[in-house]
Amino acid sequence: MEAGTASSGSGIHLPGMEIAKASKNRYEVMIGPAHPGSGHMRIFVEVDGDIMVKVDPDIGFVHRTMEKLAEGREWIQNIPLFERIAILDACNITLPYVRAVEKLLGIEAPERARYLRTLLCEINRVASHLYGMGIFGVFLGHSTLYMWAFGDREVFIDLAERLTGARLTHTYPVFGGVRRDIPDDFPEDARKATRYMRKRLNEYAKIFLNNPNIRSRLENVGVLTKNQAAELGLVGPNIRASGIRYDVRLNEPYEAYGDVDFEIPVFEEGDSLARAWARVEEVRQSLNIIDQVVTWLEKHPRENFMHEKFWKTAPKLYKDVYEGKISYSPKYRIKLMPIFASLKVPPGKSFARVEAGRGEIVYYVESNGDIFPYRVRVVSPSFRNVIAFKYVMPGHRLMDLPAIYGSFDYFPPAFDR
Amino acid sequence: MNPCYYACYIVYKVIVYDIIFYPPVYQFLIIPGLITAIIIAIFIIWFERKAAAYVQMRYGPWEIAPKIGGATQLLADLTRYAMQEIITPQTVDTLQYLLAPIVMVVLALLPLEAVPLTSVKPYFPIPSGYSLLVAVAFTTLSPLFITMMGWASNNKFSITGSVRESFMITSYELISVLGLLTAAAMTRSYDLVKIVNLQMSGKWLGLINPIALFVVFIAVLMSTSGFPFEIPESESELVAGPFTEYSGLLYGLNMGGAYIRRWVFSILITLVFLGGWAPYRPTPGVITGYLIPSLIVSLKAVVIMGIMSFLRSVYGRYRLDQALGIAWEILIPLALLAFGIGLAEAYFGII
Amino acid sequence: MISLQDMIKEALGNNIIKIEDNKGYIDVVVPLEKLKESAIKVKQLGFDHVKSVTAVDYIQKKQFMVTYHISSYLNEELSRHVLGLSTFIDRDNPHIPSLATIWTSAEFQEREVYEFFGIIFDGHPDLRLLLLTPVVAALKPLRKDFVVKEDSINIEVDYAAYNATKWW
Amino acid sequence: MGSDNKEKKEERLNLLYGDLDTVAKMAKESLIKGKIAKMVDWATSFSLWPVHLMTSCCGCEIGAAWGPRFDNERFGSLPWVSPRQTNLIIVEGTITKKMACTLRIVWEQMPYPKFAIAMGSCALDGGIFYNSYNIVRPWQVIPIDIYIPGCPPRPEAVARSIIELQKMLKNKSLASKWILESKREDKKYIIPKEDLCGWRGEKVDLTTRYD
Repeated sequence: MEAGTASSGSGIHLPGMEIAKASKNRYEVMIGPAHPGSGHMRIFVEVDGDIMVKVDPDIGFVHRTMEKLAEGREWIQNIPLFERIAILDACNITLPYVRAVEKLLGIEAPERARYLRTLLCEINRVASHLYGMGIFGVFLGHSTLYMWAFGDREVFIDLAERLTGARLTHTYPVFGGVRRDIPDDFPEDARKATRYMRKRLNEYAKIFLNNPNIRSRLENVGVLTKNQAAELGLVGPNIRASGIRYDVRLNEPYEAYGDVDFEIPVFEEGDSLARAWARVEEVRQSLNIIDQVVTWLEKHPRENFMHEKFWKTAPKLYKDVYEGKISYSPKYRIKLMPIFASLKVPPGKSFARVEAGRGEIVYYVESNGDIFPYRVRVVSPSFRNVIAFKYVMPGHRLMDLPAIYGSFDYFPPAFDR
Repeated sequence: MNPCYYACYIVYKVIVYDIIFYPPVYQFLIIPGLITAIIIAIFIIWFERKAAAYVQMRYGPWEIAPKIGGATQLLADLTRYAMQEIITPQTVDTLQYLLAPIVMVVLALLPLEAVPLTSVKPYFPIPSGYSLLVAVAFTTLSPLFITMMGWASNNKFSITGSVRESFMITSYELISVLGLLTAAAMTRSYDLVKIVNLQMSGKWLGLINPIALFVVFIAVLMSTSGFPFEIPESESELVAGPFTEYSGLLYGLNMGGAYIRRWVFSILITLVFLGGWAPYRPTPGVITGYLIPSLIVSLKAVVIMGIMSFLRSVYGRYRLDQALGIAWEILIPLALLAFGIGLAEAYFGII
Repeated sequence: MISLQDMIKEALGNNIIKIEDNKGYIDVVVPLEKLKESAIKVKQLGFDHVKSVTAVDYIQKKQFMVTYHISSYLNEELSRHVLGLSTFIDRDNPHIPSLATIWTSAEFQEREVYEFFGIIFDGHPDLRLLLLTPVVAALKPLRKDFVVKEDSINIEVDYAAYNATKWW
Repeated sequence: MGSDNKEKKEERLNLLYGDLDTVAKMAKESLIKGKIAKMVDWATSFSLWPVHLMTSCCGCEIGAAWGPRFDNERFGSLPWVSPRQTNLIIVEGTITKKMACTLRIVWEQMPYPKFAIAMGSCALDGGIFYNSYNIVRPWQVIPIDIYIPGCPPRPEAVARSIIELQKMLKNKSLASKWILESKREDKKYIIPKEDLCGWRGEKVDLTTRYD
């Protein structure tokens, strides 16, 4: 909020970031960076009366310089690094990096690993959408939705924790496969969770999306037509709410998405309400995918979840525990194969995209044959959504700002990297 | 007779009759005035947090006093606020900045000086045939000082918040005045005692004319920025609206002020629409004629406040233009309709 | 059904220096002066948005490579492919025509490349710093001659100063 | 002895005439003796309201920590919007050079007695971004009371930090101490404000209230 400096007069001037001085009957409001309606960013809003005239997002308050740090770290060390882009969606965020490196290595994960990755991706997607909905609720003053969404998110975080051992920072997909297999009683828990969540989604619709009060806030607010959405290059549920049928899972199926059965919810309205609905419907589809994947995993016998090239270097204890020759005990620490430490990736350029919770995430990886990457370029979904604020918000009232901001499910750390 | 006993008796009489139960003091400071209002605010804020927590699948305040569900939580918050540093930023208009919250709270309590809480004549604070009119007039004073707070704070969020507050004032005041004066039209009297006495038979005006009750209820929500009309302080774009710069005790006063206003309105609603101290009939005597009826009124008012607080966990907030639209396009016609219904009922002798 | 590569070849003609099928995308290298012209032609094919604007610093060759990864939303056939439109620019005089006027979606990404590499996009509507403070941006952090320390032992931590902040 | 009595008399006289300094001194003395000091510490410890200052990715776990499952509101702690009405900052992870100024300004906007919790290993010493060129250690910006290790710390750890802060408050009577001494003993910050906020180019008011 910075109330102390906010009162110092019109338009502050940042070197290199000058914005036009507000004219006489206009009024400049700085939303952020320490503001309950902004998160980790600042939005310069020029207000004429109650109407926003010019919106300028000022970001970078969470810029942790990941692209640079990645150039000095080994290939495998970069997976936990890139997880911090958006730790609430960790599997989806790191998967394209792993896939890009796998493309350079010329290997492909075994089938079981592909299903396991799909499983965690969908669990993360549900958790991420619930997070976004919770924040959206609190932006509209609806604290109950925030609490419900965060409470139900715990269910899926628990699932992920049982699968990987960590609440948020899973580091689950690694080159050539995944870190470990599911516990034996996992499918039952997963089914219980999806059953519960389906029931809850209806209650969400009842208290939030069909609440007349909320509907009147969201309907016809922040409308994006199909062409506008394509022109701005937005991603994820935001474009699907505008009628564009684009989903990487559908257009370029990766992992197990080619084999499972699911739909892409597409809405035509393009307003904030449609974007909120798109998330809810997507959660429903994700639950279906989780069910299918879990059934597949149950039906198929345990086989390798790591590419043969890496698996053969695994320690004997690790193999024995996995194959059931020794029963598992907490004192055994599951470690990665030592080959990863000095992994050299053949030179080349590769590009991978994945549909993360908030939308498409894109990695461009370039290797010169060293143990470090030469260049890694990450374009996270929030990075591509932020431009929408500049073009969608003007013309709306100041009170619509949270309604639009929340509907894009914008997550500043994901932008800033 | 023992002179000492006599002296004690006189002191007792003076304290009880001339100080505690002297109506202006009793009503302004004790029931339903300052002390009760603070206790009610403490209880209601706690209830609000607990009710929200119940809907939201959690405990709410708990560890401070686990046996009574953390009911002392607000005591801790108030003490903390009272003892915290009061920051006066350099850019504010100091005098107005410091005075506005205090005046706001005092003026918020002022309507209680006008409402009678019993039908026994000696216990009227201001014996007047126009007590309803006076009380309604007093309720319109304190919101002006919220506007002043925002102006004195010299902060963009505060000013925007106070502008919104003044928009809200213009829209809800007409509604609440129209709604409350419907009672006057129905009973052909501005006297609250007469209004309550007419409801003694069980014909509460709120039951006979529910539209008027509904209209006033919404207007009170608007005036005290309760959900879904929490617009001047809407935190997601104006940090805390007019109160952004206030800290320590002054913010405590602000927070309490909103609840005190809600409390005063609840008492007015109780008296006008919910039968006041009915079904109890006050008889002469301090306890039976003053204490018990005022407690009954307070209890009914607490129920109304509880309902208002519960709405927080169900609704989000409306946009400013939507709230104003609701006020001008729906509620004012409704208020006029309620007024008409009231007149018709009075004409046909239903009341 | 002609392949995407042929389509691009046909559209861009002899603007193309090199076209190769990289892992995950088709890379088209065009000369700097033909970049804008090629971009307009590619847009007419139906590539309607930019996925990423990337710059790579080849310090030994004294060159920057700038790549626009573009794809389509509205054309479902094209949306399965990603096209990389690359060009090489001089490292000492990094100027490149901005494509933000052609694809609005490139606007913020070009700003980011500007502050991290110091590459100036001529004709960009709003070329300001985006993520960094001016002090940090002056380092041009993603260039290869800016090196971050990687040895954790040598990281300077002033623990004496740390002790001085203990209060109460 | 005689001079002492005289002083006391003078003090009482001052009370009558209205010497505010003396009155304040006597009020403070009564605070030390009375139970009010304990009351203040008790109240503050159960009313630690963190300000809404999202700084980095640990914010996810903060959301969960005040969510229904872990519910830190049990300890009387309620996330609040404006720094003026709060008394706790939770530094959620990395502080970048751009954010450091904001952190300091928010800290200065909060009324005393106020406390700070640094959450996550990034807030400890950089964590996984230890060699980044864009981060600042939070302890260089504001004085920190409690550190939570972890990347990110689990919500239980956040709850634990609140409990530890409550204990610290009561044992060291931090809140009442502020009222008695009316300033902090050590007000040094490692990085001066002009370094933190200089990049913003606006005229920074360097005369804070505590100098």
